[in-house]
Amino acid sequence: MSFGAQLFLAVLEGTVSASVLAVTALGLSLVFGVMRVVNVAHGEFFMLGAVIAWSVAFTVGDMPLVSFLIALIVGPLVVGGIAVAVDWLILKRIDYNPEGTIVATIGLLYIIQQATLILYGPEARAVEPPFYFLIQFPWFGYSGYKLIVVGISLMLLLGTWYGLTRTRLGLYMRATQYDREIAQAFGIPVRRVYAAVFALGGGLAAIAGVLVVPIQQAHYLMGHNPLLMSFIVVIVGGLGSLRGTLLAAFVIGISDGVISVFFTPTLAKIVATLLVSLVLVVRPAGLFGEKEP
Amino acid sequence: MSLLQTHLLQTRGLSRHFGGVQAVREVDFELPAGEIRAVIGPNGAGKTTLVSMISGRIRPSAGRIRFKGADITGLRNWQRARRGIVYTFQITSVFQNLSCHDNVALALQRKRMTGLSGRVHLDADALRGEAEMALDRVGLAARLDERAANLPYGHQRLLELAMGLALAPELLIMDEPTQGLSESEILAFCDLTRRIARETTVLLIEHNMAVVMALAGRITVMNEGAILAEGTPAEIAANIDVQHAYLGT
Amino acid sequence: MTGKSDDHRKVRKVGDSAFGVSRRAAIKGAGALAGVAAAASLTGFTARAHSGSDAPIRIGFQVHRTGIGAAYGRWYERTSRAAVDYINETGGIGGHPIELVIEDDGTDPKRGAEVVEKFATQHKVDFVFGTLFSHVVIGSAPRAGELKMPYFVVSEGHHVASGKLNRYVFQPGITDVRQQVISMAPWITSNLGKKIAMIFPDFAFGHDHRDFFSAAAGSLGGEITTLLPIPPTESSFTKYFAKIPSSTEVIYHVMVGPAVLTFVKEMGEFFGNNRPELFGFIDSLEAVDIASPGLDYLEGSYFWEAMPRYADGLPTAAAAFYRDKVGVDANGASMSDSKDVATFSHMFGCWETLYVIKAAVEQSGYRSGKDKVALIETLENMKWFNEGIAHPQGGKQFVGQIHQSFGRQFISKVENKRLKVVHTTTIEDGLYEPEADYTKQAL
Amino acid sequence: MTGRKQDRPWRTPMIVLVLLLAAQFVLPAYHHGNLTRIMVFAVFAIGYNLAFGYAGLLSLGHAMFFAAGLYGAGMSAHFLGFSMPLAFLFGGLCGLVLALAVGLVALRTRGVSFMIVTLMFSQAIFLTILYFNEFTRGDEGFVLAQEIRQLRFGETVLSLTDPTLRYNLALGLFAASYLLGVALLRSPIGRVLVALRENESRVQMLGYNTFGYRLLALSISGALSGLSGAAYALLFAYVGATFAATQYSIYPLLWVLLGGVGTALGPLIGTGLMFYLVDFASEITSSYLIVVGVVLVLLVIVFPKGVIGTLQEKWRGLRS
Repeated sequence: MSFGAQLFLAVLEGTVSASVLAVTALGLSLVFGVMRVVNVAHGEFFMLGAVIAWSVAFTVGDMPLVSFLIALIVGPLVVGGIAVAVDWLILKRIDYNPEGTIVATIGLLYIIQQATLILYGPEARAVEPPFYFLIQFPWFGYSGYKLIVVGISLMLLLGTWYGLTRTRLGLYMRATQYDREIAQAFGIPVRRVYAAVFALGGGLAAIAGVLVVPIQQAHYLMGHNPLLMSFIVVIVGGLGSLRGTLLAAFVIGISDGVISVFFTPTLAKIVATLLVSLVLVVRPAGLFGEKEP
Repeated sequence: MSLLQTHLLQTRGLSRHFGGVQAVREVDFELPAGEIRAVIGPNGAGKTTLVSMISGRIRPSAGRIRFKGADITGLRNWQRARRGIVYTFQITSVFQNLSCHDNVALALQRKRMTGLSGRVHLDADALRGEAEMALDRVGLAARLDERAANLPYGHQRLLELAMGLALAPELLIMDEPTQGLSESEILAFCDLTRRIARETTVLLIEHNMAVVMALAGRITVMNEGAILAEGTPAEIAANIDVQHAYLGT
Repeated sequence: MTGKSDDHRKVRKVGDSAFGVSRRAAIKGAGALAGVAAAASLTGFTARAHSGSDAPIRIGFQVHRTGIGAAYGRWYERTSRAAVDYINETGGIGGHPIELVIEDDGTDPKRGAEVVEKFATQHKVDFVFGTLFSHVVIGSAPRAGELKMPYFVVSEGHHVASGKLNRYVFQPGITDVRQQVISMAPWITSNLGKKIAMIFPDFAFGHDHRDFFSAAAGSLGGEITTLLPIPPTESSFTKYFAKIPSSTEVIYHVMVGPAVLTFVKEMGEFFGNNRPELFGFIDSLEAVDIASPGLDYLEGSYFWEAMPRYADGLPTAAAAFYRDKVGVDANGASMSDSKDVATFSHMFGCWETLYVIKAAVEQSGYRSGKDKVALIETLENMKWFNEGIAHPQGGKQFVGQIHQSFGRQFISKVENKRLKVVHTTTIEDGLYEPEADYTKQAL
Repeated sequence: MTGRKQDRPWRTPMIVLVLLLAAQFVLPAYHHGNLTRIMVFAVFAIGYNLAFGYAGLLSLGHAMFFAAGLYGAGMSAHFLGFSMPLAFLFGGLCGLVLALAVGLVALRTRGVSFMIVTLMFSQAIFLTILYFNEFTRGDEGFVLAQEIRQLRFGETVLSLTDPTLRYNLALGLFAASYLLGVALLRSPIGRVLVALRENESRVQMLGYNTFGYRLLALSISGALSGLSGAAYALLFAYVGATFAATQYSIYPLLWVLLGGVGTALGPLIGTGLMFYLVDFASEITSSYLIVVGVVLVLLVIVFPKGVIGTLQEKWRGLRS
């Protein structure tokens, strides 16, 4: 296959994974930025979204589009609910202490994974895409659904951005992120904002999971990579900077694809990994981060 | 004997801008050894930026700094501290979770930490003795084993000062030392500073004019990032420009 | 029997039920488990040795209940339980019942070694068996050797046969990668094509495929057009297919792990209708329904199978009996849940290994730990396991020097979303010169 | 480090070590073996604690230092025929050198960026191990032959397969690291590190080259992690890429947080706690990870500063 075509394909692939990654990372970025909490279980929220999508598809039966739409609503709702519960039952009790949260969310990760293993099982299960059509390029065929994923992701990102900049909750969140005490002084219900943010973060991860199931499969260990990648993306983008998160997601996602054209797969991964870390060495605060305190 | 050596500290064309804002512009500043010098000026005049560049906390955008005749512009803050430029912070930043002893010991131990042996082990009792003395100079000897966090604010400032002194500085830079101190504490601080000044050159940024007038041998007035005037307290008090700068009339 | 071992049994029951068919029931019980914790911590310090002439043969079952191997582990556990139940119904081992002691290794080599230790020093079992994933086998094997604990793995890895483990480790119930690969090569090169591209995971299992198949195909006039080792951290594959030259006639693929479905799907999307021939190892689709969404285009591609998933592929009475006992229907799924597809090409190894242990114990007159030497020497002198209820997958030739069994393999074609056997190899097709001789090692 | 605490700084360590020494005579074989492993991994945790607990360097890549020791010892013994003690020290050296190299680059970053950079480097090391699978056998790893795992003193040959020897070697390594931890915390360097964690720029204004001290902390940490890895390879005869994977960077963090950040004894307690948590829970139920998860959550709520950390605080509270 011609070099140009390879590159084109790589960019295509990069864009798809980048857009899913962006949605997942956005969730983590909000939680991280506003609550200053590292949610190690974020990947599990992603996984739950995928598993829920499968369960919905299984119960609804042979109506891919319907079950897809239902999952898009049920997934984030269920996961958001779990997130709120976690916030009230655990995070609040340890007063969002950063170190405590790491242990607590590691515990949460175990609980969610094992529960999924018991109720859902260890197999990887596929889900029918809502609409399936093959785009036949001169050099190769490509799943049309993947492009739709990109579309939906972009809409989600725009929606979130709008929510953050134009709505009251968004204002509250930015205020809380800027300074918790001051926000409280201004009568912002910080506790509820936290719960909302944690739910929103989980919900976004869940939606990403729903989107990805028809491409990958639902598996109870699938949360590991999304967690690492979105964590990386958030920091490289710059703590608390949403556009940074998004930019980083696309830079990393696409460069990963492109680099793979030039090296053998594993070597490509090594190179990509080192490049990412170098970004931070050169710009310790990330691409768009304010100088760290 | 050249002019340079008579000056402990000397800056030439020292400038710093943050983005578009010119915080300090083209400052030529000289400080002879043994003096108590006060730098005053309205808020945003660039006082803190100037001393921060001298102490090495901020890199200048342009200009040179000479200390004891040597150019130190390129040195890091810790290297300057080793050469005797000591900076005590505007907001107290003693180590809250350490005891007064450990706070001062940190300042004292560095010179002794030579060679491997010195780094892994020091005579604890000797160090303790010195720490006690250093604290005694500021009247905190009794608080030796107290956690710094438990000290009242005024005492934390004194601890901060004790740490500075423990470094046996040649130039002691104090940024608003009397801020938040009570009247009695301020008086105590004044004679302490006079005592300190016997062996150390002192550069202080101060808003409390009473303190300035009482302590300073000479005063440097800054405004909009430049030196507006310089002279004895009497001269400065009489200076029209200074009044303009302060009263904006 | 002592009171302690009594309540220990109760304790184990709770654990077992949690993995039985009714998993939902188990989670309800989860609350009660907390209480049992106390009991367990008490028994924690008491060894579980039984004594007396009616003493059961205690077999430690090292299973992947959690971690990446869980899908295999669940079926290994079902198969082993079925085998043990049937062996006990039919008089046990020389009159002694088998007692299965189960420990999860989390598919982790560190925990694996600890579990072997626990079996030997805490549970005081007679043998340990059942490990699948190679890194767990290799991580655990040294401890088994040091503790002089016969260790029967069901891993299909080449590690035992390569001679780099020790005299206490055996793989008598399942064939190893090397023989599988070399017995496939002739059929592939003569029926599918000689220009072959290989896609495999970039770790040891994949490299065994790379090395042994490249060599075998080469000697048959085949040509490897490209090698694509895929890093295990990868979750999307399309970009790699671009590296396959268009001259390629056959794509030889063997992937493992949860991402394999993606891999197979993306391969289909990428090549569309004008795809080269596909030959894959069923490892990619173990525990996966061939009729899963997105796999349609696998239609007409070929897979290696160790034991045909669909009943008509191996219509022997023994195979049918085995299938029924384990609870697998004619399509290779659980009788109770047609979505729950078995790991049919691997799990038979547990059944057969337990029968090999039975045979070895009975022939060597093994009574207790001190007879282990006799047992091992007896086993090393065995030459042949006959096809039948004990060996439903087929007869096997056992090579004592390398502690490895050799058996037949199957090649199946995907037709109407089912696997249809199109070729069966002979044991000879897979034979190779022993690379080592464990029998020379001290015991 | 308050003045009062300096009374008998060596008392607790001595009690702990004597108990560990005595334990081997009373423990049943199984727990004897477990304690051996726990002590080896506790050294890893101590190393992590030096960087994280003392100098405030939150690394997510310590698996690479453990792996450096594991492979350094394993491969030098396997391919170069290094004797066991030599291989062990070489493993430690590998950890040290890697930590130095990584530190020179990664320590330019701070806080979360440092977490990511170490995470990525560690990932790169993991992939590199897979990449050179010809020698490493990648994920599958390789076994160290028993001939290698011997201590020779002239005629007498001691085999590492002997549990007693293994236990006491592990104990020796642990004791050394544990005492090093205590000593370092009380040394002038320790005082600087602790101050560093609290307010780096202030430490600089006292004339300390803080970069040097952070690098020092990371290097010692890496060396100890390496020694722990080397000990694992030689004592338990297995070398594999699993130990370079991300979860083995998370474990030491978890152990230290459980036991108590910045405490000398915390690493051992945390490591042991986690080991037995899994061991017992997995006896009760196959879904033991739920139990583990719940216990972790409860522990955080009951012991916000880790077991030892919280107890120490309570104790101080009682005294003053």
